[in-house]
Amino acid sequence: MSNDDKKFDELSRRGFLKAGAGVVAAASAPAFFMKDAWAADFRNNPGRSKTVKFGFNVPQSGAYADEGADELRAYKLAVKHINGEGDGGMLNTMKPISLKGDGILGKKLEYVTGDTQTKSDAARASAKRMIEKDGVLMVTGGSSSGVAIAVQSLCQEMGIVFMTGLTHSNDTTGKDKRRYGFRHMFNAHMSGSALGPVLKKEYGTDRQAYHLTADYTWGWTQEESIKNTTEAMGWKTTATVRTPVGAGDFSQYITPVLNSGADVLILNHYGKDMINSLTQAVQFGLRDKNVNGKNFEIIVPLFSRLMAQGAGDAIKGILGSTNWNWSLTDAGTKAFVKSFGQEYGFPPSQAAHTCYVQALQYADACQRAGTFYPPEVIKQLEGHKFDGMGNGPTEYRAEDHQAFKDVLVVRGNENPSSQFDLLKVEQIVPRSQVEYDAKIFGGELGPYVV
Amino acid sequence: MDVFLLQLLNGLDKGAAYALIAFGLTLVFGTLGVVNFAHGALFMLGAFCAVTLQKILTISKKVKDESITFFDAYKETPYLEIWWGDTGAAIIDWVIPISIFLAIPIMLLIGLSMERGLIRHFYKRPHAEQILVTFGLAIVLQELIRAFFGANPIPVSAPEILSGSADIGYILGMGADYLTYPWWRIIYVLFSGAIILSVFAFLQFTTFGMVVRAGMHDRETVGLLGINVQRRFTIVFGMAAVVAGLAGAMYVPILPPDYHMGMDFLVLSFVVVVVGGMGSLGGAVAAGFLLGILQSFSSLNEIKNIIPGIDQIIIYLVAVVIILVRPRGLMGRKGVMED
Amino acid sequence: MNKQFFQSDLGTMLLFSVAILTMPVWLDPVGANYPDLLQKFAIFGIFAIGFNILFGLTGYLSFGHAVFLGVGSYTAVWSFKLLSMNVLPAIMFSMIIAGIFAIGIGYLCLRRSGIYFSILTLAFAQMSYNMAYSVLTPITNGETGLQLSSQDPRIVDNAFSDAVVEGLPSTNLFGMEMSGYPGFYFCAVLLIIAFFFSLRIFRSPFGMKLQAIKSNQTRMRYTGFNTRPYLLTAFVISGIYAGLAGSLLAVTDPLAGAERMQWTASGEVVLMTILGGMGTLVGPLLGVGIIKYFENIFSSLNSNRLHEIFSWLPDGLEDFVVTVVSHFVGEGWQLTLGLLFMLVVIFLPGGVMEGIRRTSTVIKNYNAKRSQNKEAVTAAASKESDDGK
Amino acid sequence: MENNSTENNTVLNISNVNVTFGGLHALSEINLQIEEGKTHAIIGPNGAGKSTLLNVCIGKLVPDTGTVTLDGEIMTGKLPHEINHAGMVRVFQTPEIFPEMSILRNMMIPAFAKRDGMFKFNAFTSMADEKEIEAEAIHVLQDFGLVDQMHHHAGSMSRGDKRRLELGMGLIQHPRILLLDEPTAGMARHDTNRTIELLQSIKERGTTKVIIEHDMHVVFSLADRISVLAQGRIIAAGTPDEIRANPKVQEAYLGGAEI
Repeated sequence: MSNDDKKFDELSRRGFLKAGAGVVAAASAPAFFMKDAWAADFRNNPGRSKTVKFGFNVPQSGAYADEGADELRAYKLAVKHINGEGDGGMLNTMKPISLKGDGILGKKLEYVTGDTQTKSDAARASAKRMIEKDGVLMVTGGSSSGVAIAVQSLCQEMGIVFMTGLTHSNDTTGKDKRRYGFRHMFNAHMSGSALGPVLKKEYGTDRQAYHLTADYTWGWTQEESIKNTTEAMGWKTTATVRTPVGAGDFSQYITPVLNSGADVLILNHYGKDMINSLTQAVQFGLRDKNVNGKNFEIIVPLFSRLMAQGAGDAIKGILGSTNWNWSLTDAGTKAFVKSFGQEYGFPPSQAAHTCYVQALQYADACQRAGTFYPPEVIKQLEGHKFDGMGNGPTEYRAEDHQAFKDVLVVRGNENPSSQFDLLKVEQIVPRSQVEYDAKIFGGELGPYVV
Repeated sequence: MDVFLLQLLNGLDKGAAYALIAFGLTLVFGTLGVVNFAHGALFMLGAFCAVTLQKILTISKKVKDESITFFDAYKETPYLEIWWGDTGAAIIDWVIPISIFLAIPIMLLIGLSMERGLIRHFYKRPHAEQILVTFGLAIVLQELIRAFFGANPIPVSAPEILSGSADIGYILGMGADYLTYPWWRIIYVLFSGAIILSVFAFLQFTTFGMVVRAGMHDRETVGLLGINVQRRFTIVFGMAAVVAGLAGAMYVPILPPDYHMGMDFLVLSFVVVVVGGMGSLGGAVAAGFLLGILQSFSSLNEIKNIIPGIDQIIIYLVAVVIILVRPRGLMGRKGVMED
Repeated sequence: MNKQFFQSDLGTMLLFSVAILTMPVWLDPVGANYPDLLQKFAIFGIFAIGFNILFGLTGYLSFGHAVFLGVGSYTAVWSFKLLSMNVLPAIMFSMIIAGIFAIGIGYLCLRRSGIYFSILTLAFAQMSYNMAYSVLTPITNGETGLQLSSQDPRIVDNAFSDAVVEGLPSTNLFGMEMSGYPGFYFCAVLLIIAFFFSLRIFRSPFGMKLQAIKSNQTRMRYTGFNTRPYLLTAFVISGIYAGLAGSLLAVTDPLAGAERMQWTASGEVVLMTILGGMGTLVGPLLGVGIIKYFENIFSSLNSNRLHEIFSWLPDGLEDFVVTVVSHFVGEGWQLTLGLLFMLVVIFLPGGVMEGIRRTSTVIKNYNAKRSQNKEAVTAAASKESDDGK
Repeated sequence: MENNSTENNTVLNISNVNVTFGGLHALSEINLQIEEGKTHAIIGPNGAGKSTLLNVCIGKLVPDTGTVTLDGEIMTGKLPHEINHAGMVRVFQTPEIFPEMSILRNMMIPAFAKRDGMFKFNAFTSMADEKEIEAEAIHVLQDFGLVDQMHHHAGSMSRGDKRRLELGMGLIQHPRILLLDEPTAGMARHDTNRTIELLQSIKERGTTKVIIEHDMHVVFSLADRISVLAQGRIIAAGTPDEIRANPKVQEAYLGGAEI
């Protein structure tokens, strides 16, 4: 079939669709099939439509459903603020800012939602629905690296910008980075760099570490990052043991730790795995042990308030890192916690914060670019520096689309003052300390125009 | 040596959980001839009996944290503690053992109404339809739990005095701190042993049990004898629900429960039942412990270094080998669920 | 004449092809008209039709059929990576490799019947899933899923063209891109072909023998049939169908993830088949439609959308209805699906097809009654009123 | 016992067959020759081992020792479907049919077995084109008086009809030898008579038969030779008249039975 035939086919197909589909689809249809002919046009161009749509692709079922629900709350808040409703939240604190509180480029912002189920296939299907049916300009959300990477590569192929949700793997902005994807969340490498000095201060330089690692890519990258950091400061690694995802009972992996000679246990687990392995490790009396004349310690390099809630008492006193916590006292955090708290009656999680910022940053970039044309928007986001969004001065690095900012080292609160006061910020590690060369993880961003 | 003993204990502990869940499942298979995909949900409901009781016992007086203005943050003190002081605190501390007494009647009620309301009408229907209806029920039950309790795991601890580890090494004279194992896991093994034995005894030594066993062997004939098999089957289903529920409630301190835990255990419990052999209670128990122990030992790094990933597939591998070598699992009877 | 024609192979195929190819039209009002979902309908339709050849005809319930779906996907992506972005070799290799897997797994599993068979297949699938997720990452790329990369060798493509393309190439059929609507039509044509083969098998002596095995396998043996090769053939055919479906998943979206092989994926096709009506020709397709529709459309309804949908109601009532309904859509979609499973199987043993059969009987009776009345009237008026049936 | 005159060919030869179930001797030293065209009845009390003997013949059971040969070919150790194709067909005591399928299809399946062999992948010919097989099946159904209801489900038939159907399913394969396991058990008298007529008509066609039967009326109407089985042993064999006169048989079996 020749190229012309193909276009004809698409043309008739799209024209056909137009008859029945909604206003947005109809308006975007001509743009879609002529994309090659007219470079400045692009998929889901809102054209003269009075509205634009974002796609919020979050886990609504499965293990991360609560996190997904919190992400969705934040997104809805972001939509309100961008449209000038409510108290404006971080729109009052972020700088620089181009958004005027009247939507984006004068168009009212709407949204559609979908369920990723924390499965790559489901997440991609959901994202495709948003792009093909609902005509969204941007997709955002998710709660695991596998999903983030899968959706990011899809969005690259389809020419739609993807602002990741929770994803901590180095690969998202490393080996699998994409031109159309941006990450506000920090990553495993940065967790390692941030934790290093604190661990050195707290636990000294002569330690034997035992790793339990979730047996998939995120687990491996975190294990590697933490191992590199700790070994650089003199710790030895006794063993690294891979555990299957969703093992439930980790006893068979924990007992070998008991008499291994290790005096630190590092749990490279996330979500339910982390809640289970930590609870069980504490049950096995690891924290009461005294090995090599030192107190036995457990470290969870990445954790969140929701996980702390699931782990209950076990999390108390445990060191880890997190992207953001509601108890920070800067103006941006305060503004966000205020809007969120007043709207929903409880504080936002780090997932909510990340997603809120991602939505605002994309909207602002469109406003700055003066167009929704993705290459222009991407160029606005690349290397963009801003402040007032809860993490101090932040930069979306152009080389790998990774956000660079301060990282929080936190500790499970021994004596919480309320049901939400689960994490205590131990130290705010400055950006300079967690920065790394973009080249170390390889990968290629790919083209602007697809 | 210590590693070996510890893995054996781990295996027993896992096996206890597997056996308890599979026990009820195979009871229902054997007597009622029903493939119950909602059995995992019963396990989950049992766990949430404990969660619910904890929520009730810890209804708290809330003192607002005034430093937080945007939403209501509280410092919570349970009323029980306020009213009864240490006694109240102790009651809350012992929530799991107490929840057993709550779980028994509730799970029995759930089991009976499930059998009466739904399962009964599917005795004669094809297995495929039993699968669909019980799977649907399992989804509905877990989504209901999620609507009330959310998706995040909910921590409930064992009583303070039992949350530590027993120094088994010291007791056995191997020296202090050489071999320690959590009290609660030891209790779980003993508890499941007690339940399994009492159900066995019940089936072995009572007339009711005799009829049920006869029913497992040959339903038609027992029905022909003019015995009301129907009513007994209802009770058997109730029993299976209670066993699954207790297995769940007692497992809470080991695994913080969430709405999806039933599904997580579902596949495994089927594998255990089939490896044990359809319609065999003893087989299910034996298979539970066998798989638990094998899983524990295969997780040792020494073994994983030789065969990477063996710990992730050992259960299925053993299942394949056993079913291929022994056509009806370890102790299965001929003709049960073979077509 | 009509009825007979539509029951003939040609008639059925004609009706079926028209129904499938016009899906974009008649699915539009329910909001299911977009390429990805249409593709999924067609692809999972192939998967379910194939599964039904095994389960519906022989009664052997495989709980691990997703393994062939996964194998098909991985093979297709590897074919894209190593050889060519053309979809034909990918599909061919996928079907071959899935067939080989099916021969191996089927040969072992078919030594047992009933639930023992089900658990054997489940065990093989779970082993494959767990290995693919972790240990086999070099082949499967683990949790992230196997993806294309610009460094892929793509021997055949590179041999014929040295044009440097920026970004990743797309899958194509001799130049025609296989995403969007062309992708759907490609899958739809394959679905029609797959359906045709299934129809022939159902209506052939071979199919009848498979049904006889389901009905009474012992009798089949003493009647002189070696049932094992029959079962194995059915197993391999349905495995190849699954491989084809898997390859199409990769064709329309070149990524292959391990979770495609998980037991939940196998369970899904079982549920689809039973829900629609096992052993019927189109039943599984209806099951696919319902489950995929719930997964993709029901899950995307949020309260905003509901307000739009119910905006015709008076305000107070609208809010009430939206509040009630919102528990069953969006994040509650699985609850609704669970309820649907129960209702269908309680009231319609035999699945949705049974419902259709019952409805058509009711309509037929009603029409018969009416035409009887009419006849009585017309017969009174004039004596010759016998037109053909 | 060895007094059989070999004027005819021996079709089925059972020699020295022993079967034990966990120490229990189900069959001991069974020797039996079935001649071509003859109807051979095996009688004996319940538990005498009659069904076990048939199970050995059709390959459901492998005997501890001894062999079964059909036309000189050893059957022991062969699989049931191979034995079927060698020409030995059994009609079961409890009707083994395909209950979910139509009566016509029930009848067509064994015809397919005869034509297609143990395995044939004929997935692309339509059932509608199998006119020959269908005509053959209808022909047999006509003989058995089942043709009127041939589109009904076989499972919905009366027990007597099911057994007749199964008998037809055996005959359509034109077996070398037909093994009948109590073909009239549980039948009403007029059904029994009809079955006897049917069996006699088969006899006229010259099909060799082995019949296990309780009903002496049936046995003496059909059998050319009779073997008496008790506690796993053949205690007597001979023509109907000889058996009737045999005191051992009287004692072991016929004592109170109606003759």
